Amino acid sequence: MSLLEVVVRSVVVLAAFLVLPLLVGQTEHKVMAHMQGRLGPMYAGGFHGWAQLVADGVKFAQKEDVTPREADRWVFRLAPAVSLVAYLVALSVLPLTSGVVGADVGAGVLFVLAAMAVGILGPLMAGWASANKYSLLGGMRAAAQLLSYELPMVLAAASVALAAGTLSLSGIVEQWHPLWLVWQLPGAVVFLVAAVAELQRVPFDMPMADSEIVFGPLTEYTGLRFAFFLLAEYAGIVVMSLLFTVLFLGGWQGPFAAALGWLWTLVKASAVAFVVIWFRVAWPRLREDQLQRLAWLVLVPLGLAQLAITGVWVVLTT
Amino acid sequence: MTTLDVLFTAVGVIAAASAVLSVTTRHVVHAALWLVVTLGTLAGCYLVLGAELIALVQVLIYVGAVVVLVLFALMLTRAPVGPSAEHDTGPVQRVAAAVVAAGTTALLAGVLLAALGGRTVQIHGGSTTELATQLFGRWVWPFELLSVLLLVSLVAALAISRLRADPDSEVRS
Amino acid sequence: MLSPYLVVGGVVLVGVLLFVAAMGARRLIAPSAPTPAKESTYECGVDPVGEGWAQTNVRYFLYAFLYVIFAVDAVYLFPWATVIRSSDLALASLAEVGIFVGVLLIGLAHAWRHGLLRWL
Amino acid sequence: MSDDDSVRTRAERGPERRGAATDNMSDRTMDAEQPEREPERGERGGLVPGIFKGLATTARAMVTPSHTAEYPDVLPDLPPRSRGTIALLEENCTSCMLCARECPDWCIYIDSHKETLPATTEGGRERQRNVLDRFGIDFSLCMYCGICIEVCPFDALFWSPEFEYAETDIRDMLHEKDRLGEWMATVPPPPALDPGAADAAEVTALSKPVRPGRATPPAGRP
Repeated sequence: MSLLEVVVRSVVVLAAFLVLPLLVGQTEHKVMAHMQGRLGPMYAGGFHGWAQLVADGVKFAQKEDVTPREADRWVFRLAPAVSLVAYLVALSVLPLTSGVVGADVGAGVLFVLAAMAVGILGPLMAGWASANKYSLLGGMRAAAQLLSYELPMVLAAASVALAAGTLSLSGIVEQWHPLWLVWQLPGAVVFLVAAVAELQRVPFDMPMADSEIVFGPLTEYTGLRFAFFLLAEYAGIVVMSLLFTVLFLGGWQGPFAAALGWLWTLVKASAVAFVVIWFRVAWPRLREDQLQRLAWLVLVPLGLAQLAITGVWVVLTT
Repeated sequence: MTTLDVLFTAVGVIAAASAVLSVTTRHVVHAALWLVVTLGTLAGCYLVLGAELIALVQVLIYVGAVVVLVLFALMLTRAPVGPSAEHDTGPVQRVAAAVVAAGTTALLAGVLLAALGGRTVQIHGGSTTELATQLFGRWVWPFELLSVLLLVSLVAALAISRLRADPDSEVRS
Repeated sequence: MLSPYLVVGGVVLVGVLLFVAAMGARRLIAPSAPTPAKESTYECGVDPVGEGWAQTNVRYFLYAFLYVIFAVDAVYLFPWATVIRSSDLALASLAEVGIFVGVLLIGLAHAWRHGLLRWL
Repeated sequence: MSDDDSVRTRAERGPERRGAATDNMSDRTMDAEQPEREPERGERGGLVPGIFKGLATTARAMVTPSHTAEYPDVLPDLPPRSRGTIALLEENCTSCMLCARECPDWCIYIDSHKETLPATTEGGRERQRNVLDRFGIDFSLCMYCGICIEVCPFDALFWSPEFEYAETDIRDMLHEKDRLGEWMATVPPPPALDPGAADAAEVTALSKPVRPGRATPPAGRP
């Protein structure tokens, strides 16, 4: 692989990373507004406020970036980058269609999970380095939640890998069969719930719970660094939606997959992202103790059961 | 020197440097964060050597879980922002640690050099499938024993945490 | 095997560059007028009390520990995926993993039975 | 007898009640021992349907057209008695200061001077009248209670539905009589009387048959 190719691929991944989260964010603006009987942004850019997030970005860049006096300056300043780069790296290995992928890593499933595991450090660093009580509490909550829900996610992903007999994301899509929608359903549910929790979105937004701990680990952040955390959150939705599509919905499989595969992936991922946004509007926040119980007493056993089903099924059918 | 050699050297130097920083820094949490860099670059070393699965597991377990555990423990037990003198070690301990570290390095280097010398070893068996075949075919007993080990540590940890939690809950109810 | 990881390295580099460039742009565009009040720790408008450290529930630590144990368990499932279809290891590996996970499930059941998954 | 009865009943119920209370308490302690179990069992019937009900409600709201009024583009259709601002009909004002005195916020400023009018008839008396020099309302203080409008005996103050007079500086919210006068144009005509309502006092007075001699007010007049 030549240096030029590496550069081109990296830049394309970066472009996708900067565009797709904005699309999700704008969709959230509009979908959430309509679900609440509002219109949402209507002015920026002219047509139904399509440029609202661009305007927000410009605004964020013009805002003063305050580092609190008590904060640990370097850790405080680097935390957004850790969150951001983790999701950027995760995005780079997700395939769009057959052969179209930033980096076709052999053990793609494990790679995405590992990249997102590193992202846990972001909120934890932010929470500690702010030297703020709300931030520390939020950081603790974030890390405990991300760890607890990482496990069901790993189990559900392992079940899919088991069903496909490969760790490569492209390989999983090629092995996918519509029947998976049925016998991987518990795993899919577990994965979706865990993914929403990993994204720290409603109903699992206790780390950010604004009515309890201001804004959790992001309390002290301002300006562009705050914007980067938000970008990471929406990039997270993109990554999770694509990953869910690839693992459970068959990625680019569908009619005219040869020509329209990329469209299928995007359509399915958009549907998943829509569902994630929908959850945010429809449901209230869970309580902190319910959160951990749900993870350990519902999702983990369900994930293990799915694993058992998959294992036995695969052994019996081969 | 091939590209791989260059990459390995670069990653190794970063790993070693961050390891040194992690033991010399006076900020407790910084030490843990430097440990993240060390473990992450170690994963890079494994990757350059062709062990993809090991590298990814290294990131997933060590960076994503073990270091987070360490950070948790630090933050729960009062980790101040800024250098902390009370966690510092005295000169005697430092010298002792340096001697032990140098001794370990010398021993390892000696053993490895004596065993392999200047020979180039062909790497094989790094692929995930081969590793899995070995693991589930040949190393079954260590694998199963590992689960028992994990169980024991889990029960032990729960027992320790219960020592604190139980009187509390009795008081409350 | 390594060439996709070159792209991953490139992506990391590009991400870092994005962050550095954005921070550079911020330095040029954004105002900077620090005042002592602005730089003080935010505590809902009240003067900060004590230092920036709060007593947190030790349970958080417990969950982290549980995760470490189970993550070690879960990573073995991934290599399993690559051999479960091989003719000579299918049944054997199923049994092995079954025992492996079963032993750890005892741990989870133990934690649950002693009420350690409750939030106090 | 009845008193006795009730006392006995109360006495009999006493231990029962106490028993009930202890039951409650033991329930509560059980709850404390297993805090999550009780509510969860109650939820189990409604949890899953509740989850989907939330989704259905939001989905229905999404496909229902919203009622948002896009204000700067589409002006709102305000009801006739909207309290937008207070308009002044300068000709009616006699500078009697009633409004300024009744204002709870003391936000009305009135300056006036007396002017002598020459007698209109030969040998007549000269008359004096008040000339309004300044009439200002500070809308940064005004709380839109409408007391000034109520107390004005000469119908010089009116509610206007006009509301677009925001300023970027709070000191610019003090509006003088020329601005208050401009708003008179936006005051809607008084609403029509309800069908079957009594006629206005003026109309009643005019429609009375003209009687020769001294007019005495009727006894039962309201």
